Amino acid sequence: ACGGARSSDGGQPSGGSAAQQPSGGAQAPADAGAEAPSAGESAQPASSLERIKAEGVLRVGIDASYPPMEFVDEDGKTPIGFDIDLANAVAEKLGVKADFTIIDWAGIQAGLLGGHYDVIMSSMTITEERQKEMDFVQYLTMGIAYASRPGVEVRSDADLDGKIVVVQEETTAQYYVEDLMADKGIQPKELRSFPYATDAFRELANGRADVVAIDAPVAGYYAQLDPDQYRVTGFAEMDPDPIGIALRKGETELREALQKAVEELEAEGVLRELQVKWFGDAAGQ
Amino acid sequence: MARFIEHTLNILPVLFEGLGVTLKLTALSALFGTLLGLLAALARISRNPLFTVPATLYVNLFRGTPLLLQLLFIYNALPQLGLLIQPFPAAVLGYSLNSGAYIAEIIRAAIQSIDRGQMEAARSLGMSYGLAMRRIILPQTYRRLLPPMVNELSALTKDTSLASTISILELMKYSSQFVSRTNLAWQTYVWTAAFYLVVTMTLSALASRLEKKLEARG
Amino acid sequence: MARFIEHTLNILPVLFEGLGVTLKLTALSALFGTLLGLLAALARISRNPLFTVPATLYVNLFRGTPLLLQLLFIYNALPQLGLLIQPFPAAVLGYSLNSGAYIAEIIRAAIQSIDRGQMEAARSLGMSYGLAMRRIILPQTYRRLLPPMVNELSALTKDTSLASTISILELMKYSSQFVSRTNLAWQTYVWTAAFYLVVTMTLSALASRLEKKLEARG
Amino acid sequence: MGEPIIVIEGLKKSFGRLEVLRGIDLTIHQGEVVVVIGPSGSGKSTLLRCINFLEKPTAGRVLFHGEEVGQRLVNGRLVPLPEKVLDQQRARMGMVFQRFNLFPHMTALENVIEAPIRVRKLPRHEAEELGLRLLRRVGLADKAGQYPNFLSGGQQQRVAIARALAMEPDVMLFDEPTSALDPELVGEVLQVMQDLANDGMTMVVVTHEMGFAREVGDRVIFMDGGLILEEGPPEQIFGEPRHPRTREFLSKVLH
Amino acid sequence: MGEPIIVIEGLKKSFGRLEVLRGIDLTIHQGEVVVVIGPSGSGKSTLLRCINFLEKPTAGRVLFHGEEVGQRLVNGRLVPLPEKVLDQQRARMGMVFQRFNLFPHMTALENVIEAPIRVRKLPRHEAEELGLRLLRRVGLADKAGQYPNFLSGGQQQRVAIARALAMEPDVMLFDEPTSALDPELVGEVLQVMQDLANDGMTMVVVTHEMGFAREVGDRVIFMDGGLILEEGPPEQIFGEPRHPRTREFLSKVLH
Ligand SMILES: Nc1ncnc2c1ncn2[C@@H]1O[C@H](COP(=O)(O)OP(=O)(O)OP(=O)(O)O)[C@@H](O)[C@H]1O
Ligand SMILES: Nc1ncnc2c1ncn2[C@@H]1O[C@H](COP(=O)(O)OP(=O)(O)OP(=O)(O)O)[C@@H](O)[C@H]1O
Ligand SMILES: NC(=O)CC[C@H](N)C(=O)O
Ligand SMILES: [Mg+2]
Ligand SMILES: [Mg+2]
Repeated sequence: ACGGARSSDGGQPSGGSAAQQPSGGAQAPADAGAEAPSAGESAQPASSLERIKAEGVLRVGIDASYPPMEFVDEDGKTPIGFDIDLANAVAEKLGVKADFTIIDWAGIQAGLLGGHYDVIMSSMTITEERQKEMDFVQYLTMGIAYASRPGVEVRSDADLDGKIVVVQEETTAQYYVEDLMADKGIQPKELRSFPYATDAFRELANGRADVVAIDAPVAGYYAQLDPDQYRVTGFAEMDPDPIGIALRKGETELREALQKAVEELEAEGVLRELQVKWFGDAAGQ
Repeated sequence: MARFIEHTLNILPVLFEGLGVTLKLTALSALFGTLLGLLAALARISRNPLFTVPATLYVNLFRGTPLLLQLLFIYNALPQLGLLIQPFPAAVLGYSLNSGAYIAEIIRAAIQSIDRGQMEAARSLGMSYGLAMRRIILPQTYRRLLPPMVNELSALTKDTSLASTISILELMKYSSQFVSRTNLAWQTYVWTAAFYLVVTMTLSALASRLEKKLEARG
Repeated sequence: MARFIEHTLNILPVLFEGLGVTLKLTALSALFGTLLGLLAALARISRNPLFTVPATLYVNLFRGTPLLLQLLFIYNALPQLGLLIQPFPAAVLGYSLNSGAYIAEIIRAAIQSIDRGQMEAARSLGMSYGLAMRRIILPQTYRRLLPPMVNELSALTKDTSLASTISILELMKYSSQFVSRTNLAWQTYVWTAAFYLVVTMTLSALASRLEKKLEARG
Repeated sequence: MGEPIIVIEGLKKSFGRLEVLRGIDLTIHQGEVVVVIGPSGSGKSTLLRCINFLEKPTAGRVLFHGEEVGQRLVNGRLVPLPEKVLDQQRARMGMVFQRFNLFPHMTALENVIEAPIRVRKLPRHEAEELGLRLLRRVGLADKAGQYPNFLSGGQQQRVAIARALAMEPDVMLFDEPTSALDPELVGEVLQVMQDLANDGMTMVVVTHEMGFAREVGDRVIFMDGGLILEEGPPEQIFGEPRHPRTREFLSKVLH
Repeated sequence: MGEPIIVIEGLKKSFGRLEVLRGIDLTIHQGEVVVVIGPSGSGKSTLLRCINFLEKPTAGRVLFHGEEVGQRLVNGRLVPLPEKVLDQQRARMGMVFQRFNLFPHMTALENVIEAPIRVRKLPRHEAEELGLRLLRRVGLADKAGQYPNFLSGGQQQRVAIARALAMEPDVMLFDEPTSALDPELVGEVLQVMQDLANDGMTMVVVTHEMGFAREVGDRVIFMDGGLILEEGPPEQIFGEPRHPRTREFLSKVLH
């Protein structure tokens, strides 16, 4: 129940992004593309899909601190993970290569909107707020899990009360806990946020904090990695959120191409394979 | 324009909250850093290698490596070596050690810039080294210390922008949070810059006023 | 012990790769920063407000705000204002602008530390301001510039540890990625510190050798 | 007495509210050696520095060869001359400073030939010939390749004199050229200055060396409080000073 | 002639390979005024500074009231005395420097009373009484509250003398006390020194003021190259110097 492939009837809110009217991205080419989505407009600059194809590179922004979704190999530098494999597969569908830009999560959206890369494939949850700025192509769903330090049992939202809670900054897990605090009166002893998910788990390991709230696959990864230090003791009381590829608004052609690629990968069972590869048996039922 | 004003009204309270933390962290670190720096400076100019060697190592180590690395070492590596420090104290420790190394060099330079004749005159009157340092040399360094110390204080203020890596919520972190939630990058950054500028410019202004006052004596 | 050696063998190649980026970024930024700094310094000491005002604004703005903010502004806010710069050029721009502001003050201080009599002697021989600056004043600043410029170069080297926030993979980023992957915090940080120390200490050593050479002339 | 080379009329100079020169009139003729004496702070250096416009006069004017130096009175306002003109005027007045102000990064010879090459545009070999000749004249032919910091004060000051002479100036201004020197080194510099005077150089010399003033000076000027209080031939000034301030000053200096 | 106060035996001092003092023997008696003259670099300052151990002698010894100053020869090696002992020895030798070295952050009076209060442990009011008395003695009673930077060089040097006297020393060491002064201000300092000599103070004075040496000195020492080349009463040294170096030096200085 904590992570699953996008299903056609899955938890996508409002069928959202695909139907959304293009409302202007940050870049002039994007704007132009938005107003004239048909590729036939010779007077307009090439759409971003055309540019990607011309360059032969799909530039992908990732926060490489989020195992097993995206992290670095043991050499300390090569990006690996579910999203990396998926991005490579998607790029292949577009007939190009994926090129990864590693950037802090808190700045990942600004980097996309600024035009430093074409898409974000970094387990980004599709939220209403984010949809105001970006379009999405969904490919997974994820819930939020609570990973506790040995001796602490956080089973439910209410159990966060009085605990030192750690999150990665500017993630939906942080927003979720903040909402609990604001709306449900749950009062953690402290809500501590770090740039990287790996920092959050280190807090558990050295006992400086009680619980990490984070996307379930990541919690599961750590629990598997070192069961003595990390245990998944509970889940946020919510429906799994949709996860998607983020792109600038109005790049309709690109969005459609990505959508098509994801659908094909799902149909071919690739998505499923990747889940098994990266989440193991526990994943994606 | 109306939107800009609206954003501003949203941004300012957040930034003010961050500024408070920034100032608190700066002030505490400056305090401990100055004490540490004074000790290290006196140790370095002494002629006893029992003092000079560790002081020199300390100063070179902390001036020779990035602050970010120092913060991460204190926060992430010390627990592995058995020393667990909470975020805010860890930040204060890191910034104090770092600024202490710089302040040590500032104080040392100031002491060494005092004419050798001052120490000689004091010693020739029968004053001991410690007495001469305390009554004659150090008081004369104050005016010379002022500009570099204010620089260091400014540097410290700006450097606290790294504290978010160890989960301290200060001005810069609030600022980047706001950017990530609203996507108002340049507006937020301009306001954030203004906040830092107000602090650093106020420091310089206070310093130059104080300097004039000290100068009045001749 | 065997494990420590094994870790070391794993860490070193990654750190070397990061060091390459760090050095390249430092060198380019130092080059442009020095050019910028020289121009800004000359502008600030001129008596023409058309030069002094913008130069002073530039210096104060970049010395008064955190480097991190400057980098983020260039990377995230400039595109919103219509200027998209690739990460590495953006980093070089940010570091050049930042170090340029500090170097401007270094050069200005050095020029102003040259005895006024030098300029007067040159002018009294009928040399123009520009000729006197170029042939008489600036050459005399070299020796005085050396220590603060080396400091600035060290600072720049260390400051490149922030470049990962704008997606540059340099020494510090490789180091912290290695830590997050292997959890070998202190071992990795110690090696990383050693890398930075080697650079900064080499710089000081070169500088003091060069200084001695310049001093030989008296 | 030769032609007037420098004519100073109603010269005033203030630093902020401090009036340092309060109306100086003085004419210096071709070949004349004018010695300026007076207590510390009386404005001697400022007078000298106004002559070649290192200080900008607040009022009055300085004429050099009949031309105003540095600035010109236009409709009652002082308007600066173009820098080029000023540079040329300065090139024709040599100045020797109390603290020598040699260029420390250049050898003695380089110090001497720098301005001839860059300002007078002499070819390097000509400039070097001139430079060596002048260094010989001040007794330092063997020090041409030496850097200033390896020269004694007296040697440095003699190089400075050679440097000023290398511009072939029409007048030499000396501002206490020996007062930064060890007493034993004073003589060698005074000797060079005396030779220069004997060769007919026009000179304005601020000094505390009363022996030199008496022997070499054609005219002695006594300044105090920004004014010329008394002037006359050395015999008169030293023998029978008229102004009580002159007498007081001389009694202190000639202890 | 009084008792010997300072006895210098075989004193040598090197800076690295530079031998600055090459064997000095000298005895200074109670109430005597010894004037040391000699060219620049001859070691005059170093001799003075070795007496109160501001420089550590390389060989030989300095006895003050029969006690070795600063270090003692033990088994052929020079062993430093405890700092406390040295401080007490220094407290009884006043020193006056060429560049005054007043403490700029203290008023004239504070300069004078600092050491009496901190070192001699005088109660503040007694120290102030003493300080004012000494300032009056050097003619500066009205400048007690003034900071050094607002005093003329001559006034500063007189405060420095008062400061040294405040420790009630047995001997005063002067290192060119007037050579940083404007010529007009030299007289007032020499006057204070002369008064001091008349009051019977034992003094060692390095100076270029030959008038003072002649009038006030009991004995004149001529140094060159780290050695005492000649010594005698001023009449003899100035009237009929025996050593050719002395003659050469005097001829330069008395130009
Ligand atoms: N640049 C300046 N700014 C302010 N005051 C100045 C400046 N230059 C000189 N003065 C003041 O002007 C007065 C006269 O100075 P000047 O140097 O002309 O005197 P002087 O007769 O040459 O004295 P000295 O014998 O000490 O060299 C002094 O009170 C001095 O402090
Ligand atoms: N601390 C030092 N280190 C190295 N050399 C020194 C030091 N102090 C003095 N000397 C050298 O020792 C020599 C004698 O110096 P000293 O100051 O005693 O001479 P002096 O007779 O006082 O000369 P002056 O009349 O110039 O004051 C000089 O060559 C000087 O350069
Ligand atoms: N890579 C991540 O940190 C994703 C975190 C979370 N799914 C979010 O979208 O906020
Ligand atoms: Mg003068
Ligand atoms: Mg001396």
